[in-house]
Amino acid sequence: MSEASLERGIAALKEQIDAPVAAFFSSCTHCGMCADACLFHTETGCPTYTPIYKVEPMRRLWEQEYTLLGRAKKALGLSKPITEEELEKWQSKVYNTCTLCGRCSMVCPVGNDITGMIRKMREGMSAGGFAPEGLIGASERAVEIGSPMGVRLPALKAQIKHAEKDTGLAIPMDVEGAEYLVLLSSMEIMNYPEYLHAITRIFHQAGKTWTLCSEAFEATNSGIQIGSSDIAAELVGRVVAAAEKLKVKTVISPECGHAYTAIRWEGPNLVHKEFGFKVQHILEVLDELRAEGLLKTEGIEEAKLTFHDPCQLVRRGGVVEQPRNLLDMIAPNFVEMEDSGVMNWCCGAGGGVSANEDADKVRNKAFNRKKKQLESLDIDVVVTACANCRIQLEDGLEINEMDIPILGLTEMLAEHLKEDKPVEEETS
Amino acid sequence: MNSADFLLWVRGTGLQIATVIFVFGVVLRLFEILTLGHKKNLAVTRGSGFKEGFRNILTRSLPRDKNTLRRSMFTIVTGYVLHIGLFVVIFLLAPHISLFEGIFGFGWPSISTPIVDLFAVLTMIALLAILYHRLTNPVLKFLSTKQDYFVWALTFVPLITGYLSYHHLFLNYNWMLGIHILSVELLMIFLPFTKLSHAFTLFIARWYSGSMMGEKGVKS
Amino acid sequence: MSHDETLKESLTRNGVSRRGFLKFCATAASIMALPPSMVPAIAAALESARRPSVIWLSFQECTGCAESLTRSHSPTVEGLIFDAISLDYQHTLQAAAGDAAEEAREEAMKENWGKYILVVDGSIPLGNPGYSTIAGISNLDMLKETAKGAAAIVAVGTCATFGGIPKANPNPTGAVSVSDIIKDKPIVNVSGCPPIPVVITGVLAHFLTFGTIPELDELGRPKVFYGNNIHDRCYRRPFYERGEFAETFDDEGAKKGWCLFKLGCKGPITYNACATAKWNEGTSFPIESGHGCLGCSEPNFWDMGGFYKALSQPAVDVSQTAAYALGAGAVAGLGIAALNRKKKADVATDHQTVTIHDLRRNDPSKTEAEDS
Amino acid sequence: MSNVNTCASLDTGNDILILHEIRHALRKLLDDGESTIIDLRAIPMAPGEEARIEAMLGQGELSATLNALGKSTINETAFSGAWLITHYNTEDEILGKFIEISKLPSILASQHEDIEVALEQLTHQLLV
Repeated sequence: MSEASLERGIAALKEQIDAPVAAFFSSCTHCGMCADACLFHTETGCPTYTPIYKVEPMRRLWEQEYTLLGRAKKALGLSKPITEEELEKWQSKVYNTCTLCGRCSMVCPVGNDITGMIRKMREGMSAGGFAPEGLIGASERAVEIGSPMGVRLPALKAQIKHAEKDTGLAIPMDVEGAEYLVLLSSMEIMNYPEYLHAITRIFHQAGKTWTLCSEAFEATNSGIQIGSSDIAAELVGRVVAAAEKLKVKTVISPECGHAYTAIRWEGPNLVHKEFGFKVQHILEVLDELRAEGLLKTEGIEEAKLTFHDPCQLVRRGGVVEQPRNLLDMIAPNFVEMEDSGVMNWCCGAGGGVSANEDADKVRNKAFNRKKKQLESLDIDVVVTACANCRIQLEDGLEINEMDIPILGLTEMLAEHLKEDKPVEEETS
Repeated sequence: MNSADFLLWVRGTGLQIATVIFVFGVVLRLFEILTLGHKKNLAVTRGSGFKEGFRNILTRSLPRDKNTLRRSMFTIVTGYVLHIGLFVVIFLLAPHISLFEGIFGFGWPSISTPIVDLFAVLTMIALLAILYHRLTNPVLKFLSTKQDYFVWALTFVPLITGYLSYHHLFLNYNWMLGIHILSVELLMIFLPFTKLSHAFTLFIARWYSGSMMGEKGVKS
Repeated sequence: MSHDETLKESLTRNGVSRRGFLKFCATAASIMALPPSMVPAIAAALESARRPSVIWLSFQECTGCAESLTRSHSPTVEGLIFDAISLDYQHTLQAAAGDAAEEAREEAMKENWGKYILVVDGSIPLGNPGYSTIAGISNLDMLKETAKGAAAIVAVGTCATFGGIPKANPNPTGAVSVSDIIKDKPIVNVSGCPPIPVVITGVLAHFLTFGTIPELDELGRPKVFYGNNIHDRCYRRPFYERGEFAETFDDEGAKKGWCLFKLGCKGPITYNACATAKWNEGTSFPIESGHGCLGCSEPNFWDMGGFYKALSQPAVDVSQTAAYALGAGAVAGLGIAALNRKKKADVATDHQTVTIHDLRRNDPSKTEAEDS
Repeated sequence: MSNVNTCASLDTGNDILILHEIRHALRKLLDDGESTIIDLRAIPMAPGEEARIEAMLGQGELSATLNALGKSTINETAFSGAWLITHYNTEDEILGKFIEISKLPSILASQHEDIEVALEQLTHQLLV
């Protein structure tokens, strides 16, 4: 059996360093703008949380290993080697105070994808044994049980039974040839079963075939959060195998940010092949149904509401217009929060921060940013499309004694679904 | 060595040395960076990464959203003044154009010297403001290394010596001009191997991040 | 003419009236670039001035400097000043030749030991003493010997002051300037190729009037004449400021009298009185004639990269050097690229798949804790 | 614009400065009786500029010619109190050009030393 070591960590970092990383490090002028864009810095005022500083050991490694002058300096013994103590110290910077939200990458004037580098930094940290205990545990459960929260198939089946009873509709499982393979996040199974109800009804109304898969129902990917491509590939591989086995056209990522990144963008690169199926976020699917006239709603949401953009959807995923199109159908009192869209502030819990107990305190502090954004709006409801954001919003608002309900967009749409009986009878 | 010998040296041998190191350094650094490679993206893309990369090269020079502008006002304003000022001073002053003409064989129109002079002053004010910011802002103070101050000086000295020589202040013009040229040569020598390399690697950095984001359909 | 006679006496003897003397003083003040308000002081000083003995040595030179001075029609004020000195040795001008000439020099030296002015034009070859000799004496020896008894030395022309054209790259004779050899005498450098005649006489007039050498700049040149930059005093300067340049000698810009910077004018680094004293009896100076300044009063003016190359252009061919550097950079770049790619390939080959079982390091303290 | 005309646009701006200086000197002459001499050779001039200054100064009521070490011309300008003095050598080449601001240029007055010589000569002549 092997084990993590500094050497493995350094080797992993060496593997990760590529032309973009070299260009990024060569271009950074220490202007400090990334700090102004990072909520862990703005809410704590702590300079050590400056995004580019979080990858400083990787910068030194790049210089020592991949530049002529750096190699010369290393050969002459003039450079400072990376040590275990250093990487231990860096754990809190790389994991606790970064949600991989990507705001720093948006504002960097020289165009450095700092978030992307922190993701790479985590490869070295995880291979070197410097990942936080919380994420190691989540990864173990994800690989061994199939869910980072330890949710097993029977638990899902129980929820399915509830949903079938509530909706009066059958929930397909392991159906070959369905158009959509629906994935769920453990949080949705445990905390927000409304999502399952909602998509059951929506797909029924749209007349689309879909299925769950008993071998791969979990969408989230702890490998992405801990930053281990090998573990992430193992988890994505299960989804790919399921999709191929069931011959679905499209795999739907649930209301979750990093799951979308994991399957949609990193997935093919993790398993080193192009997918034979499409990957879409549920909001993309719903927006397509809307455009095709297959998603019909009735009534409006009277409440004044706003939408919290999950970072992995907007900045790291390119899903910006879809939720707005959907909200337009039912929410005339929709207001944008300040910095909405690609520059929206993170809830403070993404990128594995919510699974990492060490980060609890700083996570709550970072939530201040969201609190200020919401306070300035005077709204009744917050809508979002990521279960992880949703939990953080609920927790944060509770701690700050703010009584604002949080809703998932899919479930809110389902509440306004126009059950078009005659059409349904004609088709059936 | 008198001022004429010095001036001749910096315009001759000194310039040769600086050019060799500068060109060698830039080419070496480009190879060093680009040959590290970048894995092909296997995910189905939303847009052309190639095109978005080039778009990002241009649009990253424009101000971001207004809140980012507000939050990083000092850095952004001084950054603009510094870079626009450097552009004007380096590329629009008649003697400088004539230098480029001597090297590349073609030139372009210059603008009036007092205007360039004004830009030089603004650029120096911006650099002093940047230094002050670096010394007082907690983040910058924390981040800054010796090299950050060194490259600040490398940038400031050619400006101040150029200004002083143009106005015939402080030292005899020939000495000042010689020192000005020497300071630019030092800048050239260190540029490829310090953070100043962002002058050319920035295009690569912006292209990569722009194309990676563009493939995801994110307007970077 | 006796050495004891004062200048005033000499002028009176020549029938010059007081008005004439005042006119002389006014012009002399102008020559010395002193303000007109100094005229009474100059007059007072000149009334009692004694005629100094001058020994003029010519080494590696073209006689252009002497030409410059003597081409002035006599009796100009320059001429008058020459009348007021006793030029005891100048082998181009004097009637005596050979041994007689050398005797005249030795006699003048002996008679005026410690008081005479030594004027030198031409550079001194150190490569081989045989390159330039006078009466079999090498320039170096003659200079050293004659300098010993001089009150002051006036180096006339860029050859004597800075080595000039003989010193130009590759300096085949090993030419050096007077000040490279003589270190223990006051030396006034009157540079220029040739120097402006009134500047030569101005320095002599200064010595004549005040008995001292004028204030000098860092290159040993009288500040009154070399204190101003050609570029600063150039009437074409406004065109420089506006960025209006002649690009060729016959374009519209040239016809309109625009700045000659791009045509190689060395005005910005040249210090001389051309813009005010002018040449050919005050007619004009080179820039006024449509040609850039060559910078002839500056050291190394011959090696500044070319008379028609703009000052800001490199004095050497940089493009060629840059091309070589580009090649070298590419070779080195490919070298480091090969090393980098091998390193990356090696770590990829040695990559051990990370599983959930190796996310923890073997921490001795933890193992102990587990054991216990 | 013809090429010839454009040359007239060459300008150091020194012509106007000199007029200001003359104005200042005239004021000083009136107030303190102090005279001033400006050496035109010490001022850089564009081609044609010196002629322009002379044209601007104009011709006054008095002009005199001095013959000593060559000719000198002393002309009062149109501005009374400002004199233009030009010294020539025997070849009629200009040696120097000055503007003197005074009631009477000092060189015009008969000089003490010359009067002494004159007295001596006349005395000698009468004795003979």
